[in-house]
Amino acid sequence: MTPAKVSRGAGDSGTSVLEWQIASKVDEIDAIVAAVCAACAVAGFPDKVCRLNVPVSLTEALANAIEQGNGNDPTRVVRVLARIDLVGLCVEVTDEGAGFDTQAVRARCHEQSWVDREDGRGVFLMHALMDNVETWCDVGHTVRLTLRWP
Amino acid sequence: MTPAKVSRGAGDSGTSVLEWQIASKVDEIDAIVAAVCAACAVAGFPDKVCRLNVPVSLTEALANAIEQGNGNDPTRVVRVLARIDLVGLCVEVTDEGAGFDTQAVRARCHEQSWVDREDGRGVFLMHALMDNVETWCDVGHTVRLTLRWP
Amino acid sequence: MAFTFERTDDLLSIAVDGQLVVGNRQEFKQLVLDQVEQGARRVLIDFTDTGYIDSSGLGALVSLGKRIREHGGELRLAGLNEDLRTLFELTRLDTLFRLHDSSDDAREGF
Amino acid sequence: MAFTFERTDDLLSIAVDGQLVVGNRQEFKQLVLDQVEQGARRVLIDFTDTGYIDSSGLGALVSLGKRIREHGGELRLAGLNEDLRTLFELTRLDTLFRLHDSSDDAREGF
Ligand SMILES: Nc1ncnc2c1ncn2[C@@H]1O[C@H](COP(=O)(O)OP(=O)(O)O)[C@@H](O)[C@H]1O
Ligand SMILES: Nc1ncnc2c1ncn2[C@@H]1O[C@H](COP(=O)(O)OP(=O)(O)O)[C@@H](O)[C@H]1O
Repeated sequence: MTPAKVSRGAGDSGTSVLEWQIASKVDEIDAIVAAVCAACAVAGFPDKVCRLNVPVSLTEALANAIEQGNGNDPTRVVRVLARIDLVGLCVEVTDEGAGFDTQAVRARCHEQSWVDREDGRGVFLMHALMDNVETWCDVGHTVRLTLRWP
Repeated sequence: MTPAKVSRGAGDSGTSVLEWQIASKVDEIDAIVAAVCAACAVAGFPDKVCRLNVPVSLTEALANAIEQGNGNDPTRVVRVLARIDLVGLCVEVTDEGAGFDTQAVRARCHEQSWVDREDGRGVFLMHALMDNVETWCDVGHTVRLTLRWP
Repeated sequence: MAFTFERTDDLLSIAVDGQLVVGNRQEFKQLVLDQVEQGARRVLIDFTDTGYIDSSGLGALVSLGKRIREHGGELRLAGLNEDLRTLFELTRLDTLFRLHDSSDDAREGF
Repeated sequence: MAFTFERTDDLLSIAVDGQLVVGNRQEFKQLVLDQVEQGARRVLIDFTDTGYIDSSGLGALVSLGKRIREHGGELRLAGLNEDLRTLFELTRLDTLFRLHDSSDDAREGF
Protein backbone atom coordinates (compact mmCIF):
# COMPACT_ATOMS: atom_id res chain seq x y z
CA MET A 1 0.00 0.00 0.00
CA THR A 2 1.41 3.28 -1.13
CA PRO A 3 1.06 6.31 1.12
CA ALA A 4 -2.47 7.67 0.97
CA LYS A 5 -0.93 11.09 0.96
CA VAL A 6 2.56 12.30 0.30
CA SER A 7 3.83 15.80 0.41
CA ARG A 8 7.20 17.40 0.41
CA GLY A 9 8.22 21.04 0.80
CA ALA A 10 10.43 22.63 -1.82
CA GLY A 11 14.22 22.62 -1.72
CA ASP A 12 16.62 21.08 0.78
CA SER A 13 14.68 22.25 3.82
CA GLY A 14 11.71 20.20 2.64
CA THR A 15 9.57 18.34 5.11
CA SER A 16 8.34 14.93 3.96
CA VAL A 17 4.99 13.64 5.14
CA LEU A 18 3.63 10.15 4.53
CA GLU A 19 0.12 9.17 5.53
CA TRP A 20 -1.79 5.88 5.61
CA GLN A 21 -5.06 4.42 6.79
CA ILE A 22 -5.12 0.67 7.33
CA ALA A 23 -7.65 -1.91 8.42
CA SER A 24 -6.86 -3.49 11.79
CA LYS A 25 -5.04 -6.58 10.50
CA VAL A 26 -1.49 -7.48 11.52
CA ASP A 27 -0.76 -8.36 7.87
CA GLU A 28 -0.85 -4.65 7.11
CA ILE A 29 2.09 -3.85 9.41
CA ASP A 30 5.03 -4.90 7.26
CA ALA A 31 4.35 -2.64 4.29
CA ILE A 32 4.03 0.47 6.47
CA VAL A 33 7.17 -0.39 8.41
CA ALA A 34 9.12 -1.06 5.22
CA ALA A 35 8.00 2.26 3.77
CA VAL A 36 8.92 4.34 6.82
CA CYS A 37 12.31 2.59 7.06
CA ALA A 38 13.03 3.24 3.40
CA ALA A 39 12.01 6.88 3.84
CA CYS A 40 14.38 7.20 6.82
CA ALA A 41 17.20 5.60 4.86
CA VAL A 42 16.76 7.96 1.93
CA ALA A 43 16.49 10.93 4.28
CA GLY A 44 19.90 9.97 5.70
CA PHE A 45 19.27 8.31 9.07
CA PRO A 46 22.07 5.91 10.05
CA ASP A 47 21.79 2.27 9.01
CA LYS A 48 21.31 0.95 12.54
CA VAL A 49 18.40 3.31 13.13
CA CYS A 50 16.73 2.19 9.88
CA ARG A 51 17.29 -1.48 10.62
CA LEU A 52 16.55 -1.61 14.36
CA ASN A 53 15.11 1.43 16.13
CA VAL A 54 12.54 2.47 13.54
CA PRO A 55 11.19 -0.92 12.42
CA VAL A 56 10.95 -2.42 15.91
CA SER A 57 9.34 0.55 17.63
CA LEU A 58 6.93 1.19 14.77
CA THR A 59 5.96 -2.49 14.64
CA GLU A 60 5.19 -2.29 18.38
CA ALA A 61 3.07 0.82 17.99
CA LEU A 62 1.14 -0.66 15.05
CA ALA A 63 0.66 -4.06 16.70
CA ASN A 64 -0.69 -2.41 19.86
CA ALA A 65 -3.00 -0.14 17.88
CA ILE A 66 -4.38 -3.09 15.90
CA GLU A 67 -4.60 -5.67 18.69
CA GLN A 68 -5.11 -3.67 21.89
CA GLY A 69 -6.60 -0.41 20.63
CA ASN A 70 -8.88 -1.81 17.92
CA GLY A 71 -9.26 -5.38 19.20
CA ASN A 72 -8.26 -6.86 15.82
CA ASP A 73 -11.57 -5.62 14.38
CA PRO A 74 -10.82 -5.22 10.65
CA THR A 75 -13.57 -2.62 10.23
CA ARG A 76 -11.71 -0.33 12.64
CA VAL A 77 -9.03 1.86 11.20
CA VAL A 78 -5.46 2.71 12.24
CA ARG A 79 -4.05 5.97 10.95
CA VAL A 80 -0.33 6.52 10.49
CA LEU A 81 1.35 9.84 9.89
CA ALA A 82 5.12 9.89 9.41
CA ARG A 83 6.99 13.14 9.10
CA ILE A 84 10.68 13.72 8.45
CA ASP A 85 11.93 17.28 8.91
CA LEU A 86 14.87 19.26 10.22
CA VAL A 87 14.21 17.98 13.74
CA GLY A 88 14.09 14.31 12.85
CA LEU A 89 11.47 11.58 12.45
CA CYS A 90 8.03 11.79 14.03
CA VAL A 91 5.46 9.01 13.58
CA GLU A 92 1.94 9.15 14.97
CA VAL A 93 -0.15 5.98 15.17
CA THR A 94 -3.83 6.50 16.00
CA ASP A 95 -6.32 3.77 16.89
CA GLU A 96 -10.02 3.91 17.79
CA GLY A 97 -9.53 2.75 21.39
CA ALA A 98 -9.51 4.54 24.73
CA GLY A 99 -5.81 4.30 25.49
CA PHE A 100 -4.24 2.86 28.65
CA ASP A 101 -2.29 3.70 31.75
CA THR A 102 1.24 4.07 30.39
CA GLN A 103 2.78 4.59 33.84
CA ALA A 104 1.41 1.29 35.12
CA VAL A 105 2.66 -0.51 32.03
CA ARG A 106 6.14 0.95 32.36
CA ALA A 107 6.32 0.15 36.06
CA ARG A 108 5.81 -3.55 35.32
CA CYS A 109 9.15 -3.97 33.60
CA HIS A 110 10.92 -3.46 36.91
CA GLU A 111 9.22 -6.52 38.38
CA GLN A 112 11.38 -9.57 38.92
CA SER A 113 9.19 -11.79 36.74
CA TRP A 114 9.31 -9.44 33.75
CA VAL A 115 12.14 -11.29 31.98
CA ASP A 116 10.22 -14.58 32.03
CA ARG A 117 6.98 -13.21 30.63
CA GLU A 118 5.81 -13.89 27.11
CA ASP A 119 4.23 -10.47 26.61
CA GLY A 120 4.63 -6.92 27.90
CA ARG A 121 7.81 -5.76 26.14
CA GLY A 122 6.25 -3.55 23.47
CA VAL A 123 5.87 -0.24 25.28
CA PHE A 124 9.24 -0.79 26.95
CA LEU A 125 10.97 -1.28 23.58
CA MET A 126 9.38 1.83 22.08
CA HIS A 127 10.81 3.89 24.94
CA ALA A 128 14.18 2.19 24.71
CA LEU A 129 14.54 2.68 20.96
CA MET A 130 13.06 6.17 20.48
CA ASP A 131 14.06 9.54 21.92
CA ASN A 132 10.50 10.28 22.93
CA VAL A 133 7.20 8.41 23.22
CA GLU A 134 4.02 10.36 23.90
CA THR A 135 0.44 9.14 24.09
CA TRP A 136 -2.86 10.97 24.31
CA CYS A 137 -6.55 10.51 23.66
CA ASP A 138 -8.45 12.87 21.42
CA VAL A 139 -10.33 11.42 18.46
CA GLY A 140 -9.12 7.94 19.35
CA HIS A 141 -5.81 7.16 21.00
CA THR A 142 -2.49 8.27 19.56
CA VAL A 143 1.11 7.18 20.17
CA ARG A 144 3.76 9.57 18.90
CA LEU A 145 7.31 8.27 18.40
CA THR A 146 10.07 10.82 17.91
CA LEU A 147 13.68 10.35 16.93
CA ARG A 148 15.99 13.33 16.51
CA TRP A 149 18.79 13.48 13.98
CA PRO A 150 21.92 11.98 15.59
CA MET B 1 10.29 -6.30 5.43
CA THR B 2 12.93 -3.67 5.84
CA PRO B 3 15.57 -3.31 3.17
CA ALA B 4 18.17 -6.05 3.47
CA LYS B 5 20.74 -3.41 2.76
CA VAL B 6 20.59 0.34 2.83
CA SER B 7 23.36 2.76 2.01
CA ARG B 8 23.56 6.42 1.38
CA GLY B 9 26.47 8.56 0.28
CA ALA B 10 27.41 11.59 2.33
CA GLY B 11 25.96 15.06 1.78
CA ASP B 12 23.36 16.31 -0.63
CA SER B 13 24.82 14.47 -3.61
CA GLY B 14 24.19 11.19 -1.77
CA THR B 15 23.01 8.16 -3.63
CA SER B 16 20.47 6.01 -1.82
CA VAL B 17 20.41 2.27 -2.40
CA LEU B 18 17.77 -0.13 -1.09
CA GLU B 19 18.08 -3.87 -1.53
CA TRP B 20 15.75 -6.81 -0.85
CA GLN B 21 15.50 -10.52 -1.44
CA ILE B 22 12.03 -11.99 -1.36
CA ALA B 23 10.48 -15.41 -1.74
CA SER B 24 8.35 -15.78 -4.87
CA LYS B 25 4.96 -15.01 -3.31
CA VAL B 26 2.70 -12.23 -4.54
CA ASP B 27 2.01 -11.28 -0.89
CA GLU B 28 5.55 -9.92 -0.74
CA ILE B 29 4.93 -7.31 -3.44
CA ASP B 30 3.10 -4.62 -1.47
CA ALA B 31 5.76 -3.98 1.15
CA ILE B 32 8.50 -3.51 -1.47
CA VAL B 33 6.32 -1.24 -3.57
CA ALA B 34 5.32 0.83 -0.54
CA ALA B 35 8.96 1.21 0.46
CA VAL B 36 10.19 2.30 -2.97
CA CYS B 37 7.28 4.77 -3.30
CA ALA B 38 8.02 6.26 0.12
CA ALA B 39 11.69 6.53 -0.80
CA CYS B 40 10.80 8.35 -4.02
CA ALA B 41 8.46 10.71 -2.16
CA VAL B 42 11.13 11.62 0.38
CA ALA B 43 13.70 12.03 -2.37
CA GLY B 44 11.39 14.58 -3.98
CA PHE B 45 9.71 12.89 -6.95
CA PRO B 46 6.34 14.45 -7.83
CA ASP B 47 3.22 13.04 -6.17
CA LYS B 48 1.79 11.59 -9.37
CA VAL B 49 4.99 9.66 -10.01
CA CYS B 50 4.94 8.24 -6.47
CA ARG B 51 1.27 7.33 -6.66
CA LEU B 52 1.01 5.99 -10.21
CA ASN B 53 4.13 5.48 -12.30
CA VAL B 54 6.36 3.91 -9.66
CA PRO B 55 3.87 1.63 -7.85
CA VAL B 56 2.19 0.32 -11.00
CA SER B 57 5.34 -0.36 -13.00
CA LEU B 58 7.16 -1.91 -10.04
CA THR B 59 4.13 -4.10 -9.22
CA GLU B 60 4.19 -5.33 -12.83
CA ALA B 61 7.90 -6.12 -12.72
CA LEU B 62 7.60 -7.96 -9.39
CA ALA B 63 4.46 -9.86 -10.40
CA ASN B 64 6.11 -11.02 -13.63
CA ALA B 65 9.30 -12.02 -11.81
CA ILE B 66 7.33 -14.03 -9.23
CA GLU B 67 4.73 -15.59 -11.52
CA GLN B 68 6.40 -15.85 -14.94
CA GLY B 69 10.09 -15.87 -14.06
CA ASN B 70 9.97 -18.05 -10.94
CA GLY B 71 6.66 -19.85 -11.58
CA ASN B 72 5.33 -18.93 -8.12
CA ASP B 73 7.86 -21.30 -6.55
CA PRO B 74 8.38 -19.87 -3.04
CA THR B 75 11.84 -21.42 -2.77
CA ARG B 76 12.96 -19.28 -5.70
CA VAL B 77 14.16 -15.80 -4.93
CA VAL B 78 13.49 -12.39 -6.47
CA ARG B 79 16.11 -9.72 -5.89
CA VAL B 80 15.27 -6.02 -5.93
CA LEU B 81 17.75 -3.20 -6.07
CA ALA B 82 16.44 0.38 -6.01
CA ARG B 83 18.76 3.31 -6.44
CA ILE B 84 17.98 7.01 -6.29
CA ASP B 85 20.73 9.35 -7.45
CA LEU B 86 21.31 12.56 -9.39
CA VAL B 87 19.99 10.92 -12.56
CA GLY B 88 16.75 9.63 -11.06
CA LEU B 89 15.26 6.33 -9.94
CA CYS B 90 16.58 2.99 -11.15
CA VAL B 91 15.03 -0.28 -10.00
CA GLU B 92 16.32 -3.71 -11.00
CA VAL B 93 14.18 -6.80 -10.45
CA THR B 94 15.94 -10.13 -10.95
CA ASP B 95 14.26 -13.53 -11.11
CA GLU B 96 15.67 -17.04 -11.63
CA GLY B 97 14.02 -17.58 -15.00
CA ALA B 98 15.27 -17.48 -18.57
CA GLY B 99 13.58 -14.27 -19.68
CA PHE B 100 11.32 -13.85 -22.70
CA ASP B 101 11.01 -12.26 -26.10
CA THR B 102 10.18 -8.66 -25.21
CA GLN B 103 9.71 -7.62 -28.86
CA ALA B 104 7.03 -10.26 -29.43
CA VAL B 105 5.24 -9.24 -26.22
CA ARG B 106 5.25 -5.56 -27.16
CA ALA B 107 4.04 -6.29 -30.70
CA ARG B 108 0.90 -7.94 -29.30
CA CYS B 109 -0.55 -4.74 -27.91
CA HIS B 110 -1.12 -3.46 -31.44
CA GLU B 111 -3.44 -6.36 -32.21
CA GLN B 112 -7.12 -5.56 -32.50
CA SER B 113 -8.10 -7.97 -29.74
CA TRP B 114 -5.66 -6.55 -27.16
CA VAL B 115 -8.22 -4.31 -25.46
CA ASP B 116 -10.54 -7.26 -24.77
CA ARG B 117 -7.90 -9.53 -23.26
CA GLU B 118 -7.70 -10.29 -19.58
CA ASP B 119 -3.88 -10.45 -19.48
CA GLY B 120 -0.93 -9.01 -21.37
CA ARG B 121 -0.86 -5.39 -20.17
CA GLY B 122 2.08 -5.60 -17.72
CA VAL B 123 5.05 -5.10 -20.02
CA PHE B 124 3.11 -2.44 -21.91
CA LEU B 125 2.37 -0.48 -18.72
CA MET B 126 6.01 -0.61 -17.59
CA HIS B 127 7.03 0.98 -20.89
CA ALA B 128 4.23 3.53 -20.73
CA LEU B 129 4.98 4.62 -17.17
CA MET B 130 8.79 4.58 -17.10
CA ASP B 131 11.35 6.47 -19.18
CA ASN B 132 13.25 3.29 -19.92
CA VAL B 133 12.74 -0.46 -19.54
CA GLU B 134 15.64 -2.80 -20.19
CA THR B 135 15.86 -6.56 -19.79
CA TRP B 136 18.75 -8.99 -19.93
CA CYS B 137 19.79 -12.45 -18.81
CA ASP B 138 22.93 -13.00 -16.82
CA VAL B 139 22.62 -14.79 -13.48
CA GLY B 140 18.87 -15.04 -13.91
CA HIS B 141 16.73 -12.54 -15.75
CA THR B 142 16.65 -8.84 -14.89
CA VAL B 143 14.25 -6.02 -15.69
CA ARG B 144 15.58 -2.51 -15.11
CA LEU B 145 13.11 0.36 -14.79
CA THR B 146 14.48 3.88 -15.04
CA LEU B 147 12.81 7.19 -14.37
CA ARG B 148 14.74 10.46 -14.69
CA TRP B 149 14.10 13.49 -12.54
CA PRO B 150 11.36 15.56 -14.22
CA MET C 1 -6.98 -3.27 1.21
CA ALA C 2 -10.65 -3.96 1.66
CA PHE C 3 -13.83 -4.26 -0.36
CA THR C 4 -17.13 -3.01 0.97
CA PHE C 5 -20.28 -3.92 -0.87
CA GLU C 6 -23.97 -3.26 -0.78
CA ARG C 7 -26.67 -5.20 -2.57
CA THR C 8 -30.14 -3.80 -3.37
CA ASP C 9 -32.29 -5.95 -5.65
CA ASP C 10 -30.15 -6.65 -8.71
CA LEU C 11 -27.83 -3.70 -8.03
CA LEU C 12 -24.41 -4.47 -6.52
CA SER C 13 -22.25 -1.51 -5.42
CA ILE C 14 -18.67 -2.24 -4.41
CA ALA C 15 -16.02 0.16 -3.19
CA VAL C 16 -12.33 -0.72 -3.52
CA ASP C 17 -10.34 0.64 -0.60
CA GLY C 18 -6.61 0.51 -1.31
CA GLN C 19 -5.22 -1.22 -4.39
CA LEU C 20 -6.72 -3.59 -6.91
CA VAL C 21 -3.69 -5.66 -7.80
CA VAL C 22 -2.26 -9.11 -8.38
CA GLY C 23 -2.47 -9.89 -4.64
CA ASN C 24 -6.23 -9.36 -4.25
CA ARG C 25 -7.83 -9.37 -7.70
CA GLN C 26 -8.81 -13.04 -7.35
CA GLU C 27 -10.70 -12.37 -4.14
CA PHE C 28 -12.33 -9.35 -5.76
CA LYS C 29 -13.36 -11.25 -8.88
CA GLN C 30 -14.83 -14.07 -6.84
CA LEU C 31 -16.80 -11.67 -4.66
CA VAL C 32 -18.41 -10.07 -7.71
CA LEU C 33 -18.99 -13.35 -9.56
CA ASP C 34 -20.70 -14.85 -6.49
CA GLN C 35 -23.06 -11.90 -6.45
CA VAL C 36 -23.71 -12.24 -10.17
CA GLU C 37 -24.52 -15.93 -9.61
CA GLN C 38 -26.98 -14.73 -6.97
CA GLY C 39 -28.76 -12.40 -9.36
CA ALA C 40 -26.80 -9.13 -9.40
CA ARG C 41 -27.13 -7.62 -12.88
CA ARG C 42 -26.23 -3.96 -12.44
CA VAL C 43 -22.73 -3.83 -10.99
CA LEU C 44 -21.19 -0.53 -9.93
CA ILE C 45 -17.56 -0.39 -8.83
CA ASP C 46 -16.54 2.73 -6.94
CA PHE C 47 -12.85 3.69 -7.06
CA THR C 48 -13.04 6.87 -4.97
CA ASP C 49 -10.78 5.34 -2.29
CA THR C 50 -8.59 3.35 -4.63
CA GLY C 51 -4.85 4.01 -4.75
CA TYR C 52 -3.78 2.27 -7.93
CA ILE C 53 -4.68 -0.62 -10.18
CA ASP C 54 -2.16 -2.89 -11.90
CA SER C 55 -2.55 -4.92 -15.10
CA SER C 56 -4.02 -7.83 -13.13
CA GLY C 57 -6.65 -5.55 -11.65
CA LEU C 58 -7.46 -4.10 -15.07
CA GLY C 59 -7.66 -7.64 -16.45
CA ALA C 60 -10.09 -8.61 -13.68
CA LEU C 61 -12.34 -5.71 -14.68
CA VAL C 62 -12.27 -6.75 -18.34
CA SER C 63 -13.16 -10.31 -17.48
CA LEU C 64 -15.92 -9.25 -15.05
CA GLY C 65 -17.39 -6.93 -17.68
CA LYS C 66 -17.59 -9.84 -20.10
CA ARG C 67 -19.17 -12.21 -17.58
CA ILE C 68 -21.73 -9.65 -16.47
CA ARG C 69 -22.70 -8.93 -20.10
CA GLU C 70 -23.07 -12.68 -20.70
CA HIS C 71 -25.64 -12.68 -17.88
CA GLY C 72 -27.48 -9.77 -19.55
CA GLY C 73 -26.14 -7.29 -17.02
CA GLU C 74 -23.99 -4.15 -17.11
CA LEU C 75 -20.82 -3.02 -15.34
CA ARG C 76 -20.23 0.65 -14.53
CA LEU C 77 -17.09 2.21 -13.07
CA ALA C 78 -17.14 5.39 -10.99
CA GLY C 79 -15.01 7.77 -8.99
CA LEU C 80 -11.71 7.30 -10.82
CA ASN C 81 -9.20 10.00 -9.98
CA GLU C 82 -6.87 11.47 -12.58
CA ASP C 83 -4.19 8.81 -12.00
CA LEU C 84 -6.61 5.98 -12.59
CA ARG C 85 -8.07 7.67 -15.67
CA THR C 86 -4.53 7.85 -17.05
CA LEU C 87 -4.26 4.07 -16.66
CA PHE C 88 -7.53 3.46 -18.50
CA GLU C 89 -6.50 5.83 -21.29
CA LEU C 90 -3.04 4.31 -21.72
CA THR C 91 -4.54 0.83 -22.06
CA ARG C 92 -7.46 2.12 -24.18
CA LEU C 93 -9.84 0.59 -21.63
CA ASP C 94 -11.70 3.90 -21.62
CA THR C 95 -13.14 2.67 -24.92
CA LEU C 96 -14.42 -0.53 -23.24
CA PHE C 97 -15.88 1.01 -20.08
CA ARG C 98 -17.80 4.19 -19.48
CA LEU C 99 -16.10 6.04 -16.63
CA HIS C 100 -18.45 7.97 -14.35
CA ASP C 101 -17.30 10.81 -12.14
CA SER C 102 -19.13 9.55 -9.07
CA SER C 103 -21.34 6.68 -7.93
CA ASP C 104 -24.31 9.04 -8.03
CA ASP C 105 -23.59 9.85 -11.69
CA ALA C 106 -23.25 6.18 -12.50
CA ARG C 107 -26.57 5.36 -10.83
CA GLU C 108 -28.45 7.75 -13.11
CA GLY C 109 -30.41 5.77 -15.67
CA PHE C 110 -28.76 2.55 -14.44
CA MET D 1 9.78 -14.14 5.53
CA ALA D 2 10.47 -17.84 5.62
CA PHE D 3 11.60 -20.54 8.02
CA THR D 4 13.83 -23.37 6.88
CA PHE D 5 14.36 -26.28 9.20
CA GLU D 6 16.34 -29.47 9.40
CA ARG D 7 15.75 -32.34 11.78
CA THR D 8 18.42 -34.92 12.73
CA ASP D 9 17.50 -37.30 15.58
CA ASP D 10 16.38 -35.04 18.43
CA LEU D 11 18.16 -31.97 17.02
CA LEU D 12 16.02 -29.36 15.29
CA SER D 13 17.81 -26.51 13.49
CA ILE D 14 15.69 -23.62 12.21
CA ALA D 15 16.78 -20.53 10.33
CA VAL D 16 14.63 -17.41 10.38
CA ASP D 17 14.81 -15.55 7.07
CA GLY D 18 13.38 -12.04 7.37
CA GLN D 19 11.60 -10.87 10.51
CA LEU D 20 10.25 -12.69 13.53
CA VAL D 21 7.30 -10.48 14.38
CA VAL D 22 3.65 -10.31 15.34
CA GLY D 23 2.61 -11.37 11.82
CA ASN D 24 4.46 -14.71 11.78
CA ARG D 25 5.42 -15.62 15.37
CA GLN D 26 2.36 -17.89 15.71
CA GLU D 27 3.34 -19.92 12.67
CA PHE D 28 6.91 -20.07 13.96
CA LYS D 29 5.88 -21.21 17.44
CA GLN D 30 3.62 -23.89 16.04
CA LEU D 31 6.33 -25.20 13.75
CA VAL D 32 8.74 -25.62 16.66
CA LEU D 33 6.13 -27.02 19.06
CA ASP D 34 5.05 -29.61 16.48
CA GLN D 35 8.66 -30.77 16.24
CA VAL D 36 8.98 -30.88 20.03
CA GLU D 37 5.83 -33.03 20.16
CA GLN D 38 7.55 -35.28 17.64
CA GLY D 39 10.63 -35.72 19.81
CA ALA D 40 12.91 -32.74 19.13
CA ARG D 41 14.81 -31.95 22.34
CA ARG D 42 17.80 -29.88 21.20
CA VAL D 43 16.45 -26.85 19.38
CA LEU D 44 18.80 -24.43 17.63
CA ILE D 45 17.46 -21.22 16.12
CA ASP D 46 19.74 -19.48 13.65
CA PHE D 47 19.26 -15.72 13.21
CA THR D 48 22.02 -15.12 10.67
CA ASP D 49 19.51 -14.02 8.02
CA THR D 50 17.09 -12.31 10.39
CA GLY D 51 16.31 -8.63 9.98
CA TYR D 52 14.65 -7.72 13.24
CA ILE D 53 12.56 -9.21 16.03
CA ASP D 54 9.72 -7.41 17.79
CA SER D 55 8.35 -7.98 21.29
CA SER D 56 6.00 -10.68 19.99
CA GLY D 57 8.93 -12.53 18.48
CA LEU D 58 10.93 -12.22 21.69
CA GLY D 59 7.90 -13.43 23.63
CA ALA D 60 7.61 -16.45 21.35
CA LEU D 61 11.23 -17.33 22.11
CA VAL D 62 10.64 -17.04 25.87
CA SER D 63 7.61 -19.28 25.68
CA LEU D 64 9.35 -21.82 23.44
CA GLY D 65 12.32 -21.93 25.83
CA LYS D 66 9.95 -22.76 28.67
CA ARG D 67 8.10 -25.47 26.76
CA ILE D 68 11.30 -27.07 25.56
CA ARG D 69 12.69 -27.14 29.11
CA GLU D 70 9.46 -28.72 30.33
CA HIS D 71 10.12 -31.53 27.88
CA GLY D 72 13.64 -31.91 29.25
CA GLY D 73 15.18 -30.21 26.23
CA GLU D 74 17.28 -27.13 25.55
CA LEU D 75 16.95 -24.09 23.29
CA ARG D 76 20.02 -22.36 21.85
CA LEU D 77 20.13 -19.17 19.81
CA ALA D 78 22.86 -18.43 17.28
CA GLY D 79 24.03 -15.94 14.69
CA LEU D 80 22.57 -12.77 16.19
CA ASN D 81 24.01 -9.65 14.65
CA GLU D 82 24.80 -6.54 16.69
CA ASP D 83 21.28 -5.10 16.24
CA LEU D 84 19.63 -8.25 17.55
CA ARG D 85 22.07 -8.48 20.47
CA THR D 86 21.06 -4.94 21.39
CA LEU D 87 17.43 -6.10 21.59
CA PHE D 88 18.31 -9.01 23.87
CA GLU D 89 20.40 -6.77 26.10
CA LEU D 90 17.73 -4.06 26.37
CA THR D 91 15.14 -6.61 27.43
CA ARG D 92 17.64 -8.51 29.63
CA LEU D 93 16.86 -11.65 27.64
CA ASP D 94 20.60 -12.19 27.29
CA THR D 95 20.35 -13.44 30.90
CA LEU D 96 17.71 -16.01 29.93
CA PHE D 97 19.34 -17.34 26.73
CA ARG D 98 22.92 -18.07 25.85
CA LEU D 99 23.67 -16.31 22.58
CA HIS D 100 26.09 -18.18 20.30
CA ASP D 101 28.02 -16.47 17.55
CA SER D 102 27.22 -19.11 14.96
CA SER D 103 25.29 -22.34 14.55
CA ASP D 104 28.58 -24.22 14.60
CA ASP D 105 29.45 -22.67 17.97
CA ALA D 106 26.03 -23.54 19.32
CA ARG D 107 26.32 -27.15 18.16
CA GLU D 108 29.49 -27.67 20.24
CA GLY D 109 28.66 -29.73 23.29
CA PHE D 110 24.95 -29.59 22.43
N1 LIG E 1 -2.88 1.19 21.69
C1 LIG E 1 -3.24 0.65 22.87
N2 LIG E 1 -4.54 0.70 23.29
C2 LIG E 1 -4.90 0.16 24.47
N3 LIG E 1 -4.06 -0.46 25.31
C3 LIG E 1 -2.77 -0.55 24.96
C4 LIG E 1 -2.28 -0.01 23.74
N4 LIG E 1 -0.95 -0.23 23.68
C5 LIG E 1 -0.63 -0.90 24.79
N5 LIG E 1 -1.71 -1.11 25.58
C6 LIG E 1 -1.75 -1.76 26.90
O1 LIG E 1 -0.44 -1.85 27.40
C7 LIG E 1 -0.09 -3.20 27.67
C8 LIG E 1 1.36 -3.43 27.44
O2 LIG E 1 1.67 -3.30 26.07
P1 LIG E 1 3.03 -3.85 25.51
O3 LIG E 1 4.12 -3.36 26.36
O4 LIG E 1 3.09 -3.52 24.07
O5 LIG E 1 2.95 -5.42 25.71
P2 LIG E 1 1.92 -6.50 25.10
O6 LIG E 1 1.23 -5.83 23.95
O7 LIG E 1 2.83 -7.61 24.69
O8 LIG E 1 1.01 -6.84 26.26
C9 LIG E 1 -1.01 -4.02 26.81
O9 LIG E 1 -1.21 -5.31 27.31
C10 LIG E 1 -2.28 -3.18 26.83
O10 LIG E 1 -3.00 -3.43 28.02
N1 LIG F 1 10.05 -12.07 -15.75
C1 LIG F 1 9.54 -12.78 -16.77
N2 LIG F 1 10.03 -14.01 -17.05
C2 LIG F 1 9.53 -14.75 -18.07
N3 LIG F 1 8.55 -14.32 -18.90
C3 LIG F 1 8.03 -13.11 -18.68
C4 LIG F 1 8.50 -12.27 -17.62
N4 LIG F 1 7.79 -11.12 -17.67
C5 LIG F 1 6.94 -11.23 -18.70
N5 LIG F 1 7.07 -12.43 -19.32
C6 LIG F 1 6.33 -12.91 -20.52
O1 LIG F 1 5.70 -11.82 -21.14
C7 LIG F 1 4.29 -12.03 -21.24
C8 LIG F 1 3.55 -10.71 -21.11
O2 LIG F 1 3.71 -10.17 -19.83
P1 LIG F 1 2.76 -9.02 -19.34
O3 LIG F 1 2.71 -7.97 -20.39
O4 LIG F 1 3.20 -8.61 -17.98
O5 LIG F 1 1.32 -9.68 -19.28
P2 LIG F 1 0.79 -10.92 -18.41
O6 LIG F 1 1.79 -11.15 -17.32
O7 LIG F 1 -0.53 -10.42 -17.95
O8 LIG F 1 0.69 -12.06 -19.39
C9 LIG F 1 3.98 -13.02 -20.14
O9 LIG F 1 2.81 -13.73 -20.40
C10 LIG F 1 5.21 -13.88 -20.17
O10 LIG F 1 5.14 -14.83 -21.20
